[in-house]
Amino acid sequence: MTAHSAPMPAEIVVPLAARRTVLEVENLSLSFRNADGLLPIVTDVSFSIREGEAVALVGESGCGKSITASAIMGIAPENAVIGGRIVLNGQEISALGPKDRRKLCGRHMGFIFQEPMTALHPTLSIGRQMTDTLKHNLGLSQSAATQRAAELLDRVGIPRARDILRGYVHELSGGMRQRVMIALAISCGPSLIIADEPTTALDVTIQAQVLDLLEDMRREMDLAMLFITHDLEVVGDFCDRAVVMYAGDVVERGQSADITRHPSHPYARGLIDAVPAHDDGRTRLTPILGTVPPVGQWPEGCRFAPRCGRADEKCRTRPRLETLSQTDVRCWHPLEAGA
Amino acid sequence: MSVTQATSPDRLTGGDEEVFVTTNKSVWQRLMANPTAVVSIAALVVLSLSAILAPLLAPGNPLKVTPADRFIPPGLEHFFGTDNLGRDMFKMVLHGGRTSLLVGLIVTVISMGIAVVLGAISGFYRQVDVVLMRLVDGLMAFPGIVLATAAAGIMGPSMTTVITSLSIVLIAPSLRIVRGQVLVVRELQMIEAARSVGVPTLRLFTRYILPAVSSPILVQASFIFSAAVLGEAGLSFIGVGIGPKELSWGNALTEARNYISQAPWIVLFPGLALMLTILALNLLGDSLRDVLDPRLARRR
Amino acid sequence: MTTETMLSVSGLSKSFKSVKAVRDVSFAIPRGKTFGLVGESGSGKSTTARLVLRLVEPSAGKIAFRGRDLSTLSSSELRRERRHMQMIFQDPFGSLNPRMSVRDTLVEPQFVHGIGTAAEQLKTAERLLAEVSLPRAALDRYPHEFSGGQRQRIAIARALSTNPDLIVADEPVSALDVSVQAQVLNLMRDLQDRHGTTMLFISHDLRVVQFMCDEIGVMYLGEIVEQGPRDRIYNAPSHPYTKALLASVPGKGSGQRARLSGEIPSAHAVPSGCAFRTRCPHAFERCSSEKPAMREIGNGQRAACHLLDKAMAA
Amino acid sequence: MLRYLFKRFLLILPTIFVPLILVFLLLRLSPGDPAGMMLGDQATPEQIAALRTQLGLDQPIWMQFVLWLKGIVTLDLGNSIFFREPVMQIIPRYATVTILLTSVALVLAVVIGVTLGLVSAMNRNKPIDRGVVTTAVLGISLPEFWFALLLIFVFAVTLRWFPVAGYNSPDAGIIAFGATIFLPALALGVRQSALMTRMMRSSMLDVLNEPYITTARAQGLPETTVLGRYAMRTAAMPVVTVAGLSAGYMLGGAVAIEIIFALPGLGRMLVEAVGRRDYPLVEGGVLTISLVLAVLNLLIDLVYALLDPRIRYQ
Repeated sequence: MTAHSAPMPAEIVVPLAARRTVLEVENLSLSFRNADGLLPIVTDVSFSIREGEAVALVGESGCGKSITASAIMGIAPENAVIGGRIVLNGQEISALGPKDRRKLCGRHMGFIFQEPMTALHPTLSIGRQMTDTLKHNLGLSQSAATQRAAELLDRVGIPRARDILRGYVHELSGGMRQRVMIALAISCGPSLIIADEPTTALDVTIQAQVLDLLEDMRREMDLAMLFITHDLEVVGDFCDRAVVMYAGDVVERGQSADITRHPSHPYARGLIDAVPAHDDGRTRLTPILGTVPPVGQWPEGCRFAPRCGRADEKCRTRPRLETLSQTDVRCWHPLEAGA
Repeated sequence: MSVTQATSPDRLTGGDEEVFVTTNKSVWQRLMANPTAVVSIAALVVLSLSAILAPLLAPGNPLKVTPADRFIPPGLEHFFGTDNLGRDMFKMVLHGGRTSLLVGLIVTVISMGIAVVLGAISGFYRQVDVVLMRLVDGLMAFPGIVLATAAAGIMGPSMTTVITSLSIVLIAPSLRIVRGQVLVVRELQMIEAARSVGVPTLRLFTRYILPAVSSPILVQASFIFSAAVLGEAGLSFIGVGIGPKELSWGNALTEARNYISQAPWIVLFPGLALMLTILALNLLGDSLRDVLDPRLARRR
Repeated sequence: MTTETMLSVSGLSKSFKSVKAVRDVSFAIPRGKTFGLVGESGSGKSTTARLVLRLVEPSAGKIAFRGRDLSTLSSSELRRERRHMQMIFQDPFGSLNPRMSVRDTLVEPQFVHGIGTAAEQLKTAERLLAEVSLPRAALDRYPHEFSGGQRQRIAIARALSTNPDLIVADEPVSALDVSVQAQVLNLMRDLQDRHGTTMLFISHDLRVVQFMCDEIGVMYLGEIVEQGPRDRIYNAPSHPYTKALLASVPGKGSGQRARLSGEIPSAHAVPSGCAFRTRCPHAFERCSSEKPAMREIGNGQRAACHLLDKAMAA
Repeated sequence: MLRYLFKRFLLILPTIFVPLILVFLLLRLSPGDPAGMMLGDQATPEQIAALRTQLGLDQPIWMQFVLWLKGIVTLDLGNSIFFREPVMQIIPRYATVTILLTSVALVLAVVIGVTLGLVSAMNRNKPIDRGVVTTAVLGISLPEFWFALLLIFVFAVTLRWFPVAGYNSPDAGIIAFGATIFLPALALGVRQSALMTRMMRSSMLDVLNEPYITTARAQGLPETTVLGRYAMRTAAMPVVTVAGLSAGYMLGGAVAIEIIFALPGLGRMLVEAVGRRDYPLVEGGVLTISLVLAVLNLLIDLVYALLDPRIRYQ
């Protein structure tokens, strides 16, 4: 059992389709401006997340998933040029200036990073970091903020909350650090949580605990969650829908059950086949050939074509993201469902 | 986000992967593409040449006294003017540079050389390291000039005294850098990998560690050089340097300061030469660091 | 079929000051087989790998390799013995010397052990490059010109260059992207089949260990708590920690995810008795007072847990 | 915390003793008889012998070392040969001036360095940043004794804002004191302020890349809080370290500055004592500078421990 044991509210089942949309991302693109001009990092990403829903952004390193998240938060590097629309709770936030964007952070969106050790301040106490946020975003007094911070730590399953508030990040274990990070992210009651590989740095038993906690929080607070990961198996367990990215593109989008069980895009299929299966060992794995092309060296047309067994002449032109039977796929030669 | 530094990718195909090749320019080529580096190297070449060729460019004894020519302002006859004894400042600056640069060079070679040997030993033997580092701490915190002043007083001012005391003083920062780098490199997985292969210790040092620490050593050398030039000038200025019979930029300023209101040029030119040399060396060190350590360079 | 034992380790221990990193680890690997050590961070699996090769000096224990006790060899004897045992590291960026071309990297081990003439060494290097599916043109390239997966291939080629009897692989694929992991794992298995190399394989990833290994040891806080043939460990785990570890692997639906409470204690303060008792859902008094002994379960499977006594008594 | 400070104190002992031992060795091991050198050519053999006894030079070297050590520990360094009064009475007169000069210079350097460094880092790659970076490079290349002469020429000779040389103690009033200390302190502080500017700038740029700064922004904290509290707290630490080295360097630079501005400080006294071969006074001067630095470094360690809980934790 997790240490967390807050009483769960009576589950009111609202069908997902009927829920309010929290985040809408439309045709998001992002390039870095450098000496040679613009370097495209992300092109044409669209998805939406409803209340209480977890959407996964899946891909290997360098596919643009993390930078997409920072564009949504409004914390992308200064030399980033961002296009497309980002709508949060009905407000088009991509049209706002940096100051107004910053005001949404914490209050409406919370962020959870991969490495809590470096994502929390090394020389400010845990309590100070939490109360700074609470005081600024919610206008609480110091004592009210401390009280609330202790409650939050308690809620994410941290024992001796008052002591921990006086402590520093280096005094905590990896799992505890990530719990603090989660407490910080939910502290001001956001409607959206963006979690960037929140369990990758953790050991497998701790990973399970943290995933449980995130799921509890999501259900309790009806949070919309954007879950960034490279691990398709976690997606299947944890997320309602999934967006698979490759070389800055969305290549497949749909229900996570469909994508993890019978994907239509050859890349998504490849990702699943590349992981050793749970059953019999001594078979060969089916790797994806080659490596992810580095940013700036994307091929023309379908960016996956050079590594794809199904590629032909047609793949020299860029495919569109089109709705197939179950999922949306960007491929000229999608796999049959169930193949 | 990994943005590779690939400049011109050419593809080698083979096996099931393609090899992306980045044409990597040599350090020298990259240095030559860096305007700061080019300017500083050019300045150093000019300064060295004018020091080496001083007897040709400005023939005659620079210390020759001509009382009739006192305090002539800079002009065509005397480019940098003359001083209180009627000596030609242009000649003094050119010839003074010989001493300053020579002392700087010798001190750099000695202190860096000793630092590399001691740094290597220190990086490998903990007991030696503990003792050496305490010595370095003592030397680092203490002002080198004071030590050199005491040394000069006891050994008598001379070129040897200056070189000895500056070398001792500058070993400390050099050693700290070299040793720090050796400790970093020693922990790299490539060293463990080499040990696991069975590479003997001496080869480990010459083939793995030394090449890896050579870049910071080179960067440090240019800063040590500039510190040595500055140190020599400072010691000579207060009269505990190379002694009155020799000529250096620092020496030239010693007397000049008494005549600053009458003839500011005799203060200006030796100091300017000194500053240019130090500036060029510092800029060279900066640009070397930029070129050799891309991680730091990105910040600039 | 007689199986010759290539490596046999008994009572291997290592303390760094007050930290007991590895405690009383014993296992044996038959020639041509792969033994996997799996565990979370702080379990001592990587230290064990280094102890086996004496890259870290053991505090106690014996390492029998090719019939000799490595722990008694002098440093020069040990250096010569390294020809027969090689290592592959986790970080393909860090384990290659950036100033050495691929040619130098592959020739180096042969050179330091005086294997063959210069021409033969080069020939071996070329052959190895082909075996790890890199083009011949790669010989004159430097490590920074390759991707992570390619570098790991170079590291594998280097490990094979002295034709060793034993390869110790420490998390060889955990720094790689999933799609590249599969390439490297396939390659390692193919090469092992071809050369008949014995392998000690270290990983935190149960899926990878299952794929690669014949026999598996599960480590927790510096000790092996359970070991046995792969299928037994995966299909019939008997130690509560092994069970929890297997259940924690994602991809089975969140309902079945294991809920192991607490975190791994610090190696400074190993709990008394059974080290796992602080997190064990079944712990009882005896677990804190008495250290459970390793006991045979059958089919080559062994575990250290007091529950097994109970089960047998019942 | 106390343990940490005690440890730092032990580490600071070499700072005191290494320079002293060097001077001791230089004095005793350099060729020639110090007593003869001190008294000059006209001295009679009897006078020299008397001085040798007084200085303990007739003892074996190890005995001299013991006596010398005893003198240092009891702060009794004997009498100055020139002034014919105890060294420990002479030193404080001069040390006050040097400590005041260095303190003012250090404050100037820190204020200028931190301000410019921050402005520069905040406006990275903008004209103001380039301007600061260029100025800083010029600044670290500026020999302070030459800069002092330029300052005198511009502000004292030409503009007549300040006296050319001389010293008023703070007892004479803050304005009178300030007028004589400002130019020397500025000359002494200029290189160090340039160094601190560079240090502050690069440290700030490093910290701004740290994930915890992104976290602070992602929490919605305003940029002033992010920079002023979250970034400054860590960015200031390297500057604190540098302040210690800077102070040491300035105590050395003070020698030339005191000579140029005719300040009755320790540096000038030292050079004069060296010239007069007044060895007890030389040793006294070196000891004083060592002690001042030791105290300063302890203070810096204290500040460091207050800034960084990781140190207190050890």
